[in-house]
Amino acid sequence: MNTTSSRPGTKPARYGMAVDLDRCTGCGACMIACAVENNVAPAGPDATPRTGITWMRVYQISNGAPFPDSRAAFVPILCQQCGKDTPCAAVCPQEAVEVDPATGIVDQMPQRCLGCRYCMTACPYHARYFNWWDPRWPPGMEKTLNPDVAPRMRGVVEKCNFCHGRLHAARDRAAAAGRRELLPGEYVPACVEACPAGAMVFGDLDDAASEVARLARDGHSFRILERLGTEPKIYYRTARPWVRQAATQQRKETANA
Amino acid sequence: MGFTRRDLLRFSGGSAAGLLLTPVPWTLLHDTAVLTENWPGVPRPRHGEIATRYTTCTLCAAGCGVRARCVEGQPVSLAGVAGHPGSRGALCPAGLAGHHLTFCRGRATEPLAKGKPVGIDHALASVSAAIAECGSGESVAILDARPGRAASLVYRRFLAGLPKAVHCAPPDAQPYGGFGIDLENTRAILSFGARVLDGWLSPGRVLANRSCFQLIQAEAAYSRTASLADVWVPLPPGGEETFAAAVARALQGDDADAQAAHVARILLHNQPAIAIGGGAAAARINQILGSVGRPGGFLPRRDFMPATNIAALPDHSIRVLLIEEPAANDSLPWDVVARKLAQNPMVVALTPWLDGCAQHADYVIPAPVYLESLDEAPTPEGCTVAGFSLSPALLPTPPKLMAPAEFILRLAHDPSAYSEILKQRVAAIKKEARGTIFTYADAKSTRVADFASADDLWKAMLGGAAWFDDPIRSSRTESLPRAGWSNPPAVPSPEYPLVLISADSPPPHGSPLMSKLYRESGLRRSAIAAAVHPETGRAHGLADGGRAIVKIPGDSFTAQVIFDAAVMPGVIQSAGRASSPASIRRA
Amino acid sequence: MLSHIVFLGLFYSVLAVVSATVGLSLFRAVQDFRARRTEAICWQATFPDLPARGRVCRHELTGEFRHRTCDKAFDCRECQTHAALAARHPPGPGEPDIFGLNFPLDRFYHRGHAWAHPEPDGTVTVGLDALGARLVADPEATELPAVGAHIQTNGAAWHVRKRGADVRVLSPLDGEVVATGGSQHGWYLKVQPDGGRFDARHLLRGAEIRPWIARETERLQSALDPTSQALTMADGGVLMDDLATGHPEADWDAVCSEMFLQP
Amino acid sequence: MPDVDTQRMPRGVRRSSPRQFLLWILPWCALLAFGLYGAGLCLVKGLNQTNMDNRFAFGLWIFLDLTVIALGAGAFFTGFLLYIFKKNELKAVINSAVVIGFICYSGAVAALLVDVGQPLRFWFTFWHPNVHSMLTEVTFCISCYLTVLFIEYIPILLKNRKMRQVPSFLVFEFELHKLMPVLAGVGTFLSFFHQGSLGGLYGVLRARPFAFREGFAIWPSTFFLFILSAAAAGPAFILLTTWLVSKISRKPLVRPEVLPLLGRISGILLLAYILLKAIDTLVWINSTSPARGFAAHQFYAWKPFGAWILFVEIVAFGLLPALILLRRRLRQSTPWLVSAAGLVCLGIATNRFVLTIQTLALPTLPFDRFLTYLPSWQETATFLAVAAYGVLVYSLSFRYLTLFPQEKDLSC
Repeated sequence: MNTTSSRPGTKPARYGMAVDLDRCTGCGACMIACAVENNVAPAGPDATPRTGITWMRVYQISNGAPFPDSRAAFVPILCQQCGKDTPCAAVCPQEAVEVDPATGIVDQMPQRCLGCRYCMTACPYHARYFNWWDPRWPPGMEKTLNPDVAPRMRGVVEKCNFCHGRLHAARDRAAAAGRRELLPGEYVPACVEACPAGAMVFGDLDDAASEVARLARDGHSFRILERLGTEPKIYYRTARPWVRQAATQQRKETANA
Repeated sequence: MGFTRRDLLRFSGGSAAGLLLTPVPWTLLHDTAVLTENWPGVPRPRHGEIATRYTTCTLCAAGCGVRARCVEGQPVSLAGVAGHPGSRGALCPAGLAGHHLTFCRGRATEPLAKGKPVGIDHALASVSAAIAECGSGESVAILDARPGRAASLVYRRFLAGLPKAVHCAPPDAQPYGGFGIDLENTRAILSFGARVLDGWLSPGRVLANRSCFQLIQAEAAYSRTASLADVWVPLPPGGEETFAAAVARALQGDDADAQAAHVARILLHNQPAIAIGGGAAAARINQILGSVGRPGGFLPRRDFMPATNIAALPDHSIRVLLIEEPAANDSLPWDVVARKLAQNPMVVALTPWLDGCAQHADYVIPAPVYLESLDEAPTPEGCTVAGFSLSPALLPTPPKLMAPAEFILRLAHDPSAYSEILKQRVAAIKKEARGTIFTYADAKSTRVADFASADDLWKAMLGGAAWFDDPIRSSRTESLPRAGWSNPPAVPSPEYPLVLISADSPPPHGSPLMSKLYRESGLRRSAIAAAVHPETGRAHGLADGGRAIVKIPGDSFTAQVIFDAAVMPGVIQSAGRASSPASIRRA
Repeated sequence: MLSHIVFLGLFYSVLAVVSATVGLSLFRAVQDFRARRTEAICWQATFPDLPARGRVCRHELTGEFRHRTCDKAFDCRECQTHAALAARHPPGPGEPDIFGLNFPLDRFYHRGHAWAHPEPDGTVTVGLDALGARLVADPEATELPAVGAHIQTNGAAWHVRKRGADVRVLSPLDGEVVATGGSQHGWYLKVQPDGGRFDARHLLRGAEIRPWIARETERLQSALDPTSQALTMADGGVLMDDLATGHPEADWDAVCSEMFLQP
Repeated sequence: MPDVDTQRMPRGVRRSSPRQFLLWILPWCALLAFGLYGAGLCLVKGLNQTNMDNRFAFGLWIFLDLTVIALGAGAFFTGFLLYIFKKNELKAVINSAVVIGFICYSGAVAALLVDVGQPLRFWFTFWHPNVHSMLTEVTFCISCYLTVLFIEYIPILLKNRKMRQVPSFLVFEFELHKLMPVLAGVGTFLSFFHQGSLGGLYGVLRARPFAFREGFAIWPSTFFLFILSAAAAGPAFILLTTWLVSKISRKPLVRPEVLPLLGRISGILLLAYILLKAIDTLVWINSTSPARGFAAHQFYAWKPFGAWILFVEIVAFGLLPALILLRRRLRQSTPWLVSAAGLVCLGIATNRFVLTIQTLALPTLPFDRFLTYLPSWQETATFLAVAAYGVLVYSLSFRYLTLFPQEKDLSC
């Protein structure tokens, strides 16, 4: 059942992330690092904001006040790695989605995906993306593909997996060094590494000593759509009340697109 | 007896049943599975020897250290260099995607004369001829994208040999002249439209200190910085001077309007404080705050190589202009440049791109992009000490491409290669024996003096290293340059009832991946998006999301209208455009 | 894991049931072939498709029931009801002339308009009754079984083709064809009944014939002209010798399918 | 000269002339061809041909599948009543019901094959199924039931005038027919399951508060509601089609008492369904949805899907037709009967629409927007192709097979 990632010998962990919304300036470095790391193809000319693939996507939110009192904040949304009744894993008809008990990472297996997109309807964070097109790179640019990650074919679903390739690499390094467990910071997803504001912290939520666990406990921390009860593992943190409100409370207004 | 339909039925039925017993259907299934797994057209990433190499980013003036992960020599991902004193281990989005530039469309691949391919020698010849023909009162100018480099020295040396020549820089280059900003100790920043949180100085350094300073953003545009600043002072377009004066009065205890007073209070309570951007306005306030030459303020450094602000040149004075393509997010307002050109001028663009200044050029000399050739990064913008680092090439230089410095050397009939010039620069550093070398690979700092020879230093720097000078205690008293250029305030008129102002820079020229991500996430509005306050929009008969035609004196463009209640009424916010009066109507 | 077993078990057993059903019916079909039950089964399968009016019980004709639809596919040999009624009051003698049609009383009549006449030599002569003969008078083609062929009650005895209508005449008995005649002889087949004896319980005789023919003429009438409801012949109108030429407008295929119990 | 066409039609029934028939099917063939072209584009070029996207991951096709399968439920439910409950009056429509069922299911399956991103992997679900997924249940049941329907279709096919001349066919038909109750039973079982799991499909989306429902065991309430609603819609749809066909072919097909009977069955089930649906909705508004941090009224705050849609679904297209169908007098009058049946079908369609489309249109992230989606022409064409396919198969079946045994009796 379990994928290769849960090997005997490696100490189980529950990887999670803490994002400081007060530090994020919405520069988008995380998105680019993510796409570079995971071999996301540049979209074709007719791709739209809703058909493109952005495992990591930064949303701009506003306090809704008009000029001159407007304020903005940026919320990076990636797969929230739900830990309980993971919505997407439950619905996949052919076990193309697996929650790795050794890491808590929700993994998508494109080579088994049928492309029914049921998981996408199940995901409340819209963190799953479908390959509407054949992946195409400008001539020569496929040379820049990351060898640790296989590009996905058309017609399958994909999403953030906390840079699985990096986890494997880190494990191999640790094994080579004869260690059973990874050192803190030895395994970090590309987005966290790339954030120039240091707004993202990654680590083992079960390790009480870890920075991420500390931030998760922080009074300013919250999770998005927490009440759905799916135990997401991405924590957001802000000292600005309006940001927290905008990110957690359903809007009342009836206006729409 | 003949072969009846019934026999046919029997036969087909039988064979169908029989087929199921053969392995055929099962192999077929298996093969389809295999097919879908190696879907035709999906490239396989190259596997091979993986190496880490180091270089320095030259895409902007920040000069961040770069760690490149290479497969068989080909960079597959870039990252910052931990502990880098200038960049604090950070890279901006453009820097992260720098290794894609090579594959971008719209590159200049061979010398062009009026759009037609020509040999490089022919280009050289005709440029020299044009220079020779320069009449009296007409000058030859090189627009140096980033003065203070070894390349700049090459330019100066070449220009020195000419009767009338000028080494100039884009209007917003060298905003702080020979000063750096002691950001680490600054407690408050009053910014007149500087993109403090959006690419100012080196992002890593700014964001690392963000929690330590109060940010007051004074500008008309609801820019990213404005939207995130601690205080946003929405000035009417061109209102910097007035507001600065008010703040100045408030700082000196005279009465001023509430907003200015509030800002002044913040500045006074969060010392040391500085003001940036906004030309004279900022300079005045800095003077009052005494922020020049003290910790937490502007600190002078060595190696300042002043270049003339092109905006300051007399009009119609340039006969031959050689332009070095400025970095993606520095704007080169062409109208400012055009004003300076004499009749039938010759404009030579030394650029990797066809869509930048090449559009206005008679000759295009294709330049390699970042990572394609050995390059240099001068003192990072706003750094309090002089600095220098090499940007070793990680990719082969494509044929027919020529670094701007190389071209000027050829033009000057100077046999030495650009690399030698760089080597001399390094040698000079070794000779002066000041400062430290930060080597990227081991994140160690070594005194320059401790290097055995200039060659060792050269080797070290080729392997990825940055030199930083020692701080100086100077008694330089000259005040700050009037940073940037404040073009005349755009005043609305009956014909142009609105004001077009630039918000953030548009998605930078570069990686197709980056442009895709920005487009899809809507993080950066494209240059053709025009944001207006809903009321303003309705008043001009616009519809949210609709298309509109924006007219400005002497130009017009179609834009996609975005209603944004955060935008100041009466203005049109569009990315990367010079401020100007404008009118808008539904397309 | 358990859920796997339950779920897959459930659905693969469903598949098993389905395929078993199909397999079983195929198997049975083959069995029927072996046992030469084909003809009988064809009739069994055909009978329910006959219009209700074509399936009335002979005892409804004679008025013993107001309404009764035959549930034995006209094989009264297996019908207790018939046995009982026939025992109580066997049909009296009728008269041969019915609406000017001749129905000799020494013959037994099948609902499909074939008659059977036992000969002294133990064989049985089979022919078309007066009504049937008029329906397919001088046919385009007649296809008789080869001598030695075996025919079954309610199976096809022989085929006649008339004005585009393919008619198969139902056999009144089981037996082996010993000689073949044709319309010109007045009889079609001579049959050696199985087991030597001729069982005529399922055939109409004597007084049963008249009400039956009365009903048949009604059906014929409605088949010839679905619009009219008038029963012109029941009250003594005489049928012409060749109905087909007499009713050029009628859909002869439909008429024959109605009268020869051929859906 | 007897023409080949009539030689293939059932005896004793009148059908339109070949010319007329040709004129009737030609447009449908054209539509089918056009639709197949659209579907082909989606298969060859990929789903970028549709207007679906990462946010509207399901679109027109899923709506089509759910609706069509609900309407096709008549096949199983009629069979169920006929073979298991021995409601012999339904013999009059069972053939037609089977054909309709077959059309609906095969059409739905075809649409699904176009809908998935990697159609070549359709069999993966059988290879490594995730038995906890409702979609797995659906896939298994539907594929099984389609087989059953096909087998149920065979006898009707073999009873064709030409076919039946082959004795072996007739014998097989006869033997198969004897076992039909078994198949009906299996079919019923399967149908109950997949109709249910189609409901479960959305009911289990715990992270989509608009669709999520509490339930019993592994099944959310929508599971049971779908079974009931499908059982109610099936007969209504058969009623509708039968009436339509006899209108188009201008002849009585079933005895006058049959349609009201269908209506009555539908009415009873519908009433039961509506009551349960109302209860379910109340529970959802007052407990399920708030418990997950969503006040139900928010869902209806987004135009155009106001609370009116709830009213339309439950009252106008639910309660109303149910009451009509339950009143004998109204049932006896064809206009009432037919329009009520029409309303029932509309109600089912609305219900499926709300579940499939509205669920996806509504935002879940607090800072997200309401989404709109319009199918592309390729999607619509594929949709129409299924419809055209249905009409064609039914027309041919009606012309050459005996779909309404009583027709012959009634024709004289």
